[in-house]
Amino acid sequence: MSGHVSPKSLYYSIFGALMVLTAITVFAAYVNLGNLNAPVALAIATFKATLVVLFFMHVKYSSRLTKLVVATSLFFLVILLGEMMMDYASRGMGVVLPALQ
Amino acid sequence: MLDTLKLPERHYLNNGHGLKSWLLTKDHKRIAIMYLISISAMFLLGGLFAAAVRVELMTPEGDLFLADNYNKMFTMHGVVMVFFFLIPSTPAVLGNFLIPPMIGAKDLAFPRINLLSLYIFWVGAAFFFYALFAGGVDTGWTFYTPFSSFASNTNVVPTALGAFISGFSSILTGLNFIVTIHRMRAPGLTWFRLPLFVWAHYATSLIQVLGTPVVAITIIMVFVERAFGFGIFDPTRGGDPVLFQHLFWFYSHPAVYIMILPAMGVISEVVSTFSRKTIFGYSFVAFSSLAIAVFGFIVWAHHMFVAGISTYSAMVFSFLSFSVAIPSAVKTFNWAATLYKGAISFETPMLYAYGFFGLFLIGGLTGLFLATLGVDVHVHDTYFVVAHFHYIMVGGAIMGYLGGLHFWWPKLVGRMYSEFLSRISAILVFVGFNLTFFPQFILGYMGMPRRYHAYPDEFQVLNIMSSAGAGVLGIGYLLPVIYFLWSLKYGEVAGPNPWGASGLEWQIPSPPPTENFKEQPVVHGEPYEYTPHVAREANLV
Amino acid sequence: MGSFGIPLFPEQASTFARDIDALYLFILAVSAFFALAVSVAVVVFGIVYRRRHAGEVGARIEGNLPLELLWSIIPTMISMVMFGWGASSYFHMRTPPAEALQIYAVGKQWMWKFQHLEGQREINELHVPVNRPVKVTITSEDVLHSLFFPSFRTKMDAIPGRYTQLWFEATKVGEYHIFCTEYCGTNHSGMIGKVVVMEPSEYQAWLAGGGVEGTLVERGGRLFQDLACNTCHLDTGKGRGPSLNDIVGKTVELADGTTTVVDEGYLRESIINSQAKIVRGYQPLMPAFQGLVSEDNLVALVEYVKSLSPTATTAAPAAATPPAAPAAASTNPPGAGEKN
Amino acid sequence: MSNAVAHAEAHGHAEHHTALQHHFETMQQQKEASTLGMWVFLLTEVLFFGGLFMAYLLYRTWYFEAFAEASRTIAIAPGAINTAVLIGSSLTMALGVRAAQTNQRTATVRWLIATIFLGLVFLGVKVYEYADKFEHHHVPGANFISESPWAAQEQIFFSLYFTMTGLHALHMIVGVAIMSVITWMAAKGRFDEHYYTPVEMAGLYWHFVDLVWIYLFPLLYLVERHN
Repeated sequence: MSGHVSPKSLYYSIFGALMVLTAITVFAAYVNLGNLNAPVALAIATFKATLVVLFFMHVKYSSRLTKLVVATSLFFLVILLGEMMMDYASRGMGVVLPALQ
Repeated sequence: MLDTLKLPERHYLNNGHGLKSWLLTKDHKRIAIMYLISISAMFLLGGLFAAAVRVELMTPEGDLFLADNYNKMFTMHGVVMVFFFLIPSTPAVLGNFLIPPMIGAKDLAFPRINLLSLYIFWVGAAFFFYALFAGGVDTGWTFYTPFSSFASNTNVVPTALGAFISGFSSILTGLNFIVTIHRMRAPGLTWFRLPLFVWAHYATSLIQVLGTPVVAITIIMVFVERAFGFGIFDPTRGGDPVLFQHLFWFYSHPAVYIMILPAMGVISEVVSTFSRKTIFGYSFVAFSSLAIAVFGFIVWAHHMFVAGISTYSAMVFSFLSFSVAIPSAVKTFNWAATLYKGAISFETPMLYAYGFFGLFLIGGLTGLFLATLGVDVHVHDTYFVVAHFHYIMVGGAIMGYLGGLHFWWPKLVGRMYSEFLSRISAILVFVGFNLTFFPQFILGYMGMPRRYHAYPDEFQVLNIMSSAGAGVLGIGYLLPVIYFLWSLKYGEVAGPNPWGASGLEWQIPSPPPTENFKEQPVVHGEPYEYTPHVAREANLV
Repeated sequence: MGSFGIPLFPEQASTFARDIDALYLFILAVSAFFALAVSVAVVVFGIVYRRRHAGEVGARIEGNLPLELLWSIIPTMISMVMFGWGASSYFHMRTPPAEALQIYAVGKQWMWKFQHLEGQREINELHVPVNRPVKVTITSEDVLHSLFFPSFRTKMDAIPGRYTQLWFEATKVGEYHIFCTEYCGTNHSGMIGKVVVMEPSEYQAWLAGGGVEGTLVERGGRLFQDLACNTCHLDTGKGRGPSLNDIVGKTVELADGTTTVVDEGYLRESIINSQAKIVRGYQPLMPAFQGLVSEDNLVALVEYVKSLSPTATTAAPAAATPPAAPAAASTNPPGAGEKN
Repeated sequence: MSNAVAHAEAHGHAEHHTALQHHFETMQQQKEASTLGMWVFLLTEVLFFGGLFMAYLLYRTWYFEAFAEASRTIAIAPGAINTAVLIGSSLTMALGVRAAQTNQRTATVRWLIATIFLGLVFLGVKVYEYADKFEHHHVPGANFISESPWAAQEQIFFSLYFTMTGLHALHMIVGVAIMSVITWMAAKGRFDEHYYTPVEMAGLYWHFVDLVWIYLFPLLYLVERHN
């Protein structure tokens, strides 16, 4: 009846990984990667987040419906961020269809 | 032969008396009744504000109210109607009452959270009433910054917090429905045997759960801006008022689908029952509800075509906005096809369904004008838009809600209402509505802007027609209060299935016992089974 | 055009009006057809298949796939036609022709202030020549407003902190409404006015009256001296600020490596929020004039700087982009993720 | 959809657990319902914070220098310590849930108290950081003082900083409150290997709050640290 019980060792290794990744994030911030600084920081954060979601929150062993709920929330977050940035990014761009003039 | 039917001795209404048994109830049916009373009161209040607006607009000079007071009238009309009546109407009353019996469950998944949702709704309404008695608010129900964040000196914060709190009531109802529909269906009740009313509420709950948090955080940003002087949308510090509009409409467009989808669910049930025929294209109607819920989230910037968004993104949003129109069209065609070769009778719920057809058709089709870029530039923020969304919200959502109320009233209280008076009210509402809002399309294309309390003289004739129509509409809405209250004591006993309908909720006594089903029902057949033995002549008039 | 005394359309007084009214009638026709078709069907079915005897039950019809596809695809195609026509007219409305007459509009709580290049300043009234494209650059001093010419079928919001623009070409002499259509407070319904379309000769006579303080460019020049801009912005470019000669319409290299096109929005932003886009090779020394220069004077300064670039047309087609986004708009390469 | 009735026979003795509510058929159905409900709630939280991240994304693209300048004025050490503290509290939370699953009451209580303690440490560091901001007049509004040329846009950064970390801290406070109630129930022995749902739900909420901080830390503290 009880859900999936993960071994203690798994939790400690995930904890270790998260601490190391935090250190890497801080270290990476001090290295000048030009345009890549932000994507790198976000990539590390997303990787840490995935670790927490899959192992600490047991989504790896959960039902398909739980995975669907997680995917839905990310999908609509991407819609929110993506469509708005589509507007702001294309502001200075004039119009894509000059041919219609 | 009708008097052989007697009310069941024990049912959810007389199972426990006194205020405590109601205020601490965990029974979804009692919570639905309390929601019915609360939102009817708010509908009456909103209607009074609307009456004030219509009386003011009879004269071009706008001499009844000062400009400030008129601005407060239309703002509070908007806030009360949107946040405190339309969003909760069909889901919180009919959805709360009917989803458990329709899927064969004893109650919703989280009864305590359901009661909490009602209390949160009351707290939100209390915040609004505080703002009302402290002098009202004049920002429009849209709270656009920078006017709402630093230029308005009325009670913006209490009203915004009222809307913020009532948003959580909507989230909790949505969450409750999603878990109930997923986890508590009776054995044998697969997704494709669910009544379309349940499908529509599942899609509505998705929107409630996905959209409401974004407007909640937007209201928090306006709150911190006003209360602490932060500068998120403040143009003098580099903030962007258009960002507020993006975040606001990300919720507020799907919110109009929260209002119309439950009404569509009601119409599917009513049309099928009163033409004694299974719904035409069941899976298409069901998936149309989901399609409306999902597409509703990608189209919001058609509210902002002239707000300074980039030309390129305006074109993308205009293209996507047409994708939302298609599922609504498919649903309407399927309802019409359901009537073909049916055995149609015109009791009041069916009259409201016909009224819904007439008004929702016009409302939906005028949406095409607003999705088309060229026309929208001209008619944006004019009375054309006011007429469009009233045709959808009042013509669609309220006709659906009233139709549902008339259809399931016997199940709610176990007694019938006066058929003659209710038909009169259905016709009055339809006629009054058209007389009120159709002239506004013409006013809109003539260029009369929204939220004007004084207007040039050439618009006066149409405005007087509109105000006259509002009077008729008001009477049409007051009639049901009379005969519904009258039916509580003197209505003839309805029995479990007065309309010969085919849902699980019609197989339990009316009013139903607290635990809905004596033993767990098992579902075998298809949802809309109208074999002759189901159409019980005894009850059909 | 009216029917039994109630007007149904506003005057068709601009080149857009005919096209937009035609599009409106097309959609009206399509909507009327579908509305009537379904209403008639619903009523006829209601009568023909009304219940004859009590126990009657409808026919067992589950659905019909071809029919479903039919009434999904046809509405989709029709709406694509509406989209295409609407988009092309929208695009036409949002790209002003190069030789348009430039007018500045400043929305302020409950009045419209218009400024002509020749120096005239009008409140709630706008005189324009007939049959000549007019480009109105709009901004607001306080809250959101929206400049609406119903007879010209065009509208654009006035947003504090940035320039937006609309254009029209009046085709009929006469007086038409100006409305504010974005709710802006107490006297929102009083923020209305008249646009007076005049014959070119009459317009020149009206212009001859001339602004009392001279043309916009002259007023801008005086402000340029008074605010001591010339102490840093020397013609040679050797001063603390870059030279302002002949820069409008050109792309300029910024300190953070990106480039931007010099247009009205960039000029306004560089005065109001001077640190936003510093030209390469110069220090961020220029104070921000936010709150020190009113919108009306800002417009004069921008016109003055534009007058220093005789070669550039005010809005070359290629650079006919709507003015850069708000006060400190990002013109970095577009992209969804953060950039640097 | 598994037929809920048949499934119950397989767990005869678990049928009438004291914690089974009247409207559920089996404990399994009740647990699945609670889990789905919690995840849908977390979905609303994702979109709730999503609105703030949208504002952050836009203003960072527009005013990158102001964000970099303002972010440099915030000390990294407290932020980094807080991140470590929160990841630690996620570990203790996960171990607490595991202890509840395996019916070790004292271990559950011990781990939950550790989680509450780490949560309070996090809030303490937050109070220290906010006090530091008040000192430096970095709170946006009337008395905001900054000599940098981007003073106005820095106010937007700090507005977002206070709104995001303030909302996150509020969620921490609510989390600590819920955790205390759960710990008290665990101490009373209300949970066993058949019914530990409240502990698991509190765990999901806590991990989510940690998740939000995992994103807040780089976005607010490390905008541009290299010279």
